[in-house]
Amino acid sequence: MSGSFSSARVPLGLRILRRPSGAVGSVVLALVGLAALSAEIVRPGDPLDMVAAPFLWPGTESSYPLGTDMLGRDLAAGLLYGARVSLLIGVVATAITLGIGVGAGALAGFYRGRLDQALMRTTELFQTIPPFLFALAIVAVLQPSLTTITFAIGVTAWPSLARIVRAEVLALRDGEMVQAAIALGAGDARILLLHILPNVLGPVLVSASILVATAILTESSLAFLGLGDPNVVSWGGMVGAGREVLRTDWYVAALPGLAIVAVVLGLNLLGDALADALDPRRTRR
Amino acid sequence: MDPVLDVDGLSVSFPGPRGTRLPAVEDLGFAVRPGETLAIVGESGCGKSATALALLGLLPANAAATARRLRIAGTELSSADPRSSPEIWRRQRGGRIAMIFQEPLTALNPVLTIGEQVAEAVRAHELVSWRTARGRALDLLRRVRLPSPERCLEAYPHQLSGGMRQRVVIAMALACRPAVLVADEPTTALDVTVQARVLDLIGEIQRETRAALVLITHDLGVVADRADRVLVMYAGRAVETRHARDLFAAPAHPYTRALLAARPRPGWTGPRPRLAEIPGRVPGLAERGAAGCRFAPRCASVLPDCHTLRPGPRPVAGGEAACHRVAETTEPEEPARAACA
Amino acid sequence: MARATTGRRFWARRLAQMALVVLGIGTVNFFLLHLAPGDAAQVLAGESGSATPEYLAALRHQFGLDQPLPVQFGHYLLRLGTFDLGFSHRQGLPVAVLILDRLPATLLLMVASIGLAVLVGGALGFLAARRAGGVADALISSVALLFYATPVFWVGLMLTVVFAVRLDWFPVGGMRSVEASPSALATLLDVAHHLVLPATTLGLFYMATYTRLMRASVLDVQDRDFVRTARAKGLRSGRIARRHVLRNATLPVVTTIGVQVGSILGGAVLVETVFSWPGLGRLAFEALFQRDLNLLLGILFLSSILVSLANLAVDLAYARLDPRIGLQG
Amino acid sequence: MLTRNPDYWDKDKPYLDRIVFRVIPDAAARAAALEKGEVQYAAFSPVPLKDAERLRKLPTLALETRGYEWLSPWLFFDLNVDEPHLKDVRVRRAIAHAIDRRAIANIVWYGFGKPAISPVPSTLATFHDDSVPQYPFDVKRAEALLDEAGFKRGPDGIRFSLTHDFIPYGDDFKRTGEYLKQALKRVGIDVTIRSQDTAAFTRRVYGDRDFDIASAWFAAFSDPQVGVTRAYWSGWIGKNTPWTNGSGYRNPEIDGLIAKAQGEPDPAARVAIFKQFQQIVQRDLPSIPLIELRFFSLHAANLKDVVTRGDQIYGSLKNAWFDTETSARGTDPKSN
Repeated sequence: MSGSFSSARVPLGLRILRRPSGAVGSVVLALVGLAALSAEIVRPGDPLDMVAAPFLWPGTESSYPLGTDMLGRDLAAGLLYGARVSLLIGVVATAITLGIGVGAGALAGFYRGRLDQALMRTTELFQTIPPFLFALAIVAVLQPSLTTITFAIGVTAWPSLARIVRAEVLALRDGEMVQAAIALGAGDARILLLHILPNVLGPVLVSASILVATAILTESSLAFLGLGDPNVVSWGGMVGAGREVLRTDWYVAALPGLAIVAVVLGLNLLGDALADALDPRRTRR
Repeated sequence: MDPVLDVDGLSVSFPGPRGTRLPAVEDLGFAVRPGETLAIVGESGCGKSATALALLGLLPANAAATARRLRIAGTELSSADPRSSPEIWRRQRGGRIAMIFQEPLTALNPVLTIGEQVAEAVRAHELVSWRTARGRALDLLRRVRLPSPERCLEAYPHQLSGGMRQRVVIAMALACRPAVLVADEPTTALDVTVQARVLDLIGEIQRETRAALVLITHDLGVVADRADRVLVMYAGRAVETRHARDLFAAPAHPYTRALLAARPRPGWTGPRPRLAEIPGRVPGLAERGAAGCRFAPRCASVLPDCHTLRPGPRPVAGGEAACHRVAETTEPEEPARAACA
Repeated sequence: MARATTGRRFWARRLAQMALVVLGIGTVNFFLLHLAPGDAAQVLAGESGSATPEYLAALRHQFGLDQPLPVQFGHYLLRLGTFDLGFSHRQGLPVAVLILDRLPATLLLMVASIGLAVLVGGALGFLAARRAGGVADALISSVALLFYATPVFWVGLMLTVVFAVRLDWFPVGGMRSVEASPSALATLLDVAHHLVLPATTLGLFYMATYTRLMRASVLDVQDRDFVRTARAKGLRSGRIARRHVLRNATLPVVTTIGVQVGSILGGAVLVETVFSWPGLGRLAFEALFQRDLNLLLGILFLSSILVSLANLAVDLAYARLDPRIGLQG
Repeated sequence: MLTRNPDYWDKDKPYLDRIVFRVIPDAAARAAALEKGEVQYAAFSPVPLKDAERLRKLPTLALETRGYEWLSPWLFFDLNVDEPHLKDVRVRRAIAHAIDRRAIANIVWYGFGKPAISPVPSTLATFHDDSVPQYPFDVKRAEALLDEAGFKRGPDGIRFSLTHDFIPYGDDFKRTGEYLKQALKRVGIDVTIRSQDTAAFTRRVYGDRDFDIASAWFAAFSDPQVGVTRAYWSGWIGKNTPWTNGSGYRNPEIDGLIAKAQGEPDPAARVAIFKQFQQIVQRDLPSIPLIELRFFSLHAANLKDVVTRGDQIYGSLKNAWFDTETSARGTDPKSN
């Protein structure tokens, strides 16, 4: 019936920006990235410094537009430097997850047989332990610090990704493209890296943005339970600290809470746009 | 006996780039009497499926359908857009006019039993209990000659073969003895051996119920065997509507002639002729200018007027054809032999 | 022609699989906790003001913590086999008793929150799909996304402040109110009354997943051929939506429930903390900080069984819902 | 749940019919429960300090600070005297000068505390000696002492680095740690805060002694010998016995004084001993007293005589009673 309007392949970036969720998501993330980068310029010095009277409400004093917390620390500085830490934790933890998840998934899917069984049993094992409880245990055991938190989040979030990657690799593995490559005498590693993985990039990219979002949420939950890194300002830590004064000065916990919501929302929107843009069935102009 | 399906000026359009509308079907008119079979034939993309769906109001949401006249089984429909009077259209569907789809593998709901899906068709239009409806369903399954119908009632679609599923679809279409049957390439997805038996079944049912049958197909062999009258479509327009015998004997429109010439001759013993092709390709939805005859760019006997003046339908033996050349010559082509198997 | 019968092989495979996973859990937990400095005796001594070294040594001996690691691990695996989860020296009760005491609360919370998430989320997703592209769709999708992006504890605190304190519609925390309720029904209502806020908090977070999932699933099913066949039969739109679209759209939702049981138990720690709900999540968190090895392992052990059972239930439900899937396992 | 014992020896007491103990692990939830009247009595600073100020203003609630004198808790920093820098008393004194105790009392602890000058809290009036060496908040003096001790500021402005382990009993102590980090940063000492759970903390401070500065609070109780001397007696060092001598302070003279006080019957002589004890420990400063903690309890405005007996907050609630008349009139004259 209606012919499809297959025009030239529009670059991925443009296709994302064309979608409303992609545009909004990218703008939000760009702002957060900017905040993280400009922290030194906008608010030089240590965000943990007690620079003013405590419990200054936002907007009451010009030099501290976002007010101060219970120890007189500038919330604006906290948010800026916090952006850096939260994004750092989110991205590095996700990198770890991608490393393990894609690795395990690809190997399981490609080699099948006993290796697949072994990897899948481990995936199942990790999936039956509640991820947050597992991360909690790791951080409490290894003493909370930036590295232990990032490691804990990264190590407990990979099973679902491994399953997705395995499914994709399984599908590709028997496709003609791979058979052709084998026929040309390409070694396993070459096939895996050059042929299969690039095609798995789509779904991995989509789940990557969701993973970063989840990592940031997990970090804030750990901080809420008192397992945040005390030497570093992070949004999760600020919300955890703000909890004590929630009834009287709710802005202390609200502002970093909103920042978390913004980033996670932005990442999810970007994830949706990516999924949409990369989905072969719905290639639109 | 006046026609049970009477359509005039039927047009269907789809959204195009930057808010424009693209014509899939343009100003189509035809009528079918009870018991008669009209075959709508044309290359894929000529709008025959859109026409079929328009008759039942099953076009996708973004499609727009209009018609000067649309009378189905005695009901005069005010507009071709089902949303204008949803309840009337709903009562039509399955009740007075029913459809048989092309893809039996996906046409049935995988999680419901065959019995439920057929009985459902009965209960959609008749206030009967489930038990009665199941009884009717069993009869229908027998009617379409399904092996062991009792077990089929309880079976799920994935447990039946393609041919058996198509019979179930036919059973569902027959549920309320519709006056008009629309079959959209009912056998294309089946293998050849099953095709003939399914088409025989449809023909048998049609004779028994005196239903009018609109048979959508691109298979000229099927048309020759089964159709009383034929409507040839090209790029959304009717180019020729004739009695089947006259069409095969003396195709009036150059496109029809080209279509017939493009068929292999199984009985031919001489040197194997190179199959005749039609140069160029069917214009996409976006490339269909309003002026002139759509086939002009590919027509072997094109005239200057063909590019500018849209040819109206002109009377020809046993029907009409929309071509400027029709007025002058209707000399017959070499005699058409009986259609292939 | 009836569906494949439930093979005994299926059950054998699943039980073997569960045993293997549970054994893996035991190993991981055991060594994880032995990495941690300090042990239960240390904690007990710490909290009781002060303790002489001799008292500490006695405690350690009593807890069996002074034996070499492999021996402790051997004991542990042996007991695991006989479902004896060991003794929680901290609480002075066998672990199994402690867990069974707190299990109903957590199960109630999880069932309520998953139920809420699936029903409300599913309904909203269905609605959004039916009005795809419209205002309702945009609204529902963004609200769902908002809750998906909001920290669970934050939602909990907000709900407490607004609904428990300001509006006084719901109790602030706990599972039962102080006055002993006379009849069973009153107790039931009382617990339900306490359950509303925690279940909503946990439910809202997961509702977003089901809204998005159901919406995508309905959109996909809506374009399928058999839906068009149903319309061609002249069925009423309500019937088409229920019998044809919804039945098929729920299939992917069911599988997601299985996967999420693990993460919901994790979420329970946060919700149980904010609402002081006497469940396993909170108990696990406390056990962690009190180095109550046996108790924590018991809980993680139980959670792995819970997850495996949930996955099994999901497989069975899926087989019933979708006839194409036999029980080859 | 405790129900009234009809044949209690102290006739027609207790007045209350029933006492139900509810376990609410989360501070914010406790505050909400008190505010809604679901709970009528909670002790040992049950709600976040900031909430306490708000709750005390409510007509239905009263905040009570009496009842903890018997406990006399004080918050202090233990300095590990075996640590290379903290070995030098000048560094320890510099750190004392760098800390503003008023800021800790009023900002970090929202006024629920009083700057402390001696490990023997002022609530132990007879033994408390306010003539001990003082270390007022004086950043310049601190910097001078650090220079004198030979720890000049490096190119990045840092003299040396220390770690701080705060006692893991909640956010108040974490904030105190965060304050210490900033305070010492001003005088060029870079502090890294480490957080862990109770088991790890006690083992690290009192067992392995793998720490630089640790915070803790002890209850002095009614006599220094009960609650204070344990922090300074060398016998406990490194025995992994929690809440004892964390700093590792070894002073035979102090050990001698402690032993003497144990055998001394004459009260006046014991007071003299402990005054001398305070002079010495404040001179050597192995641990820095910060503030005398002011715990509080919250109870329904119409719940009377909660704390009456000698053992104060630990006392049984046999005297407590609900004053239904005044609460009916809503105004309660003596709510403190």
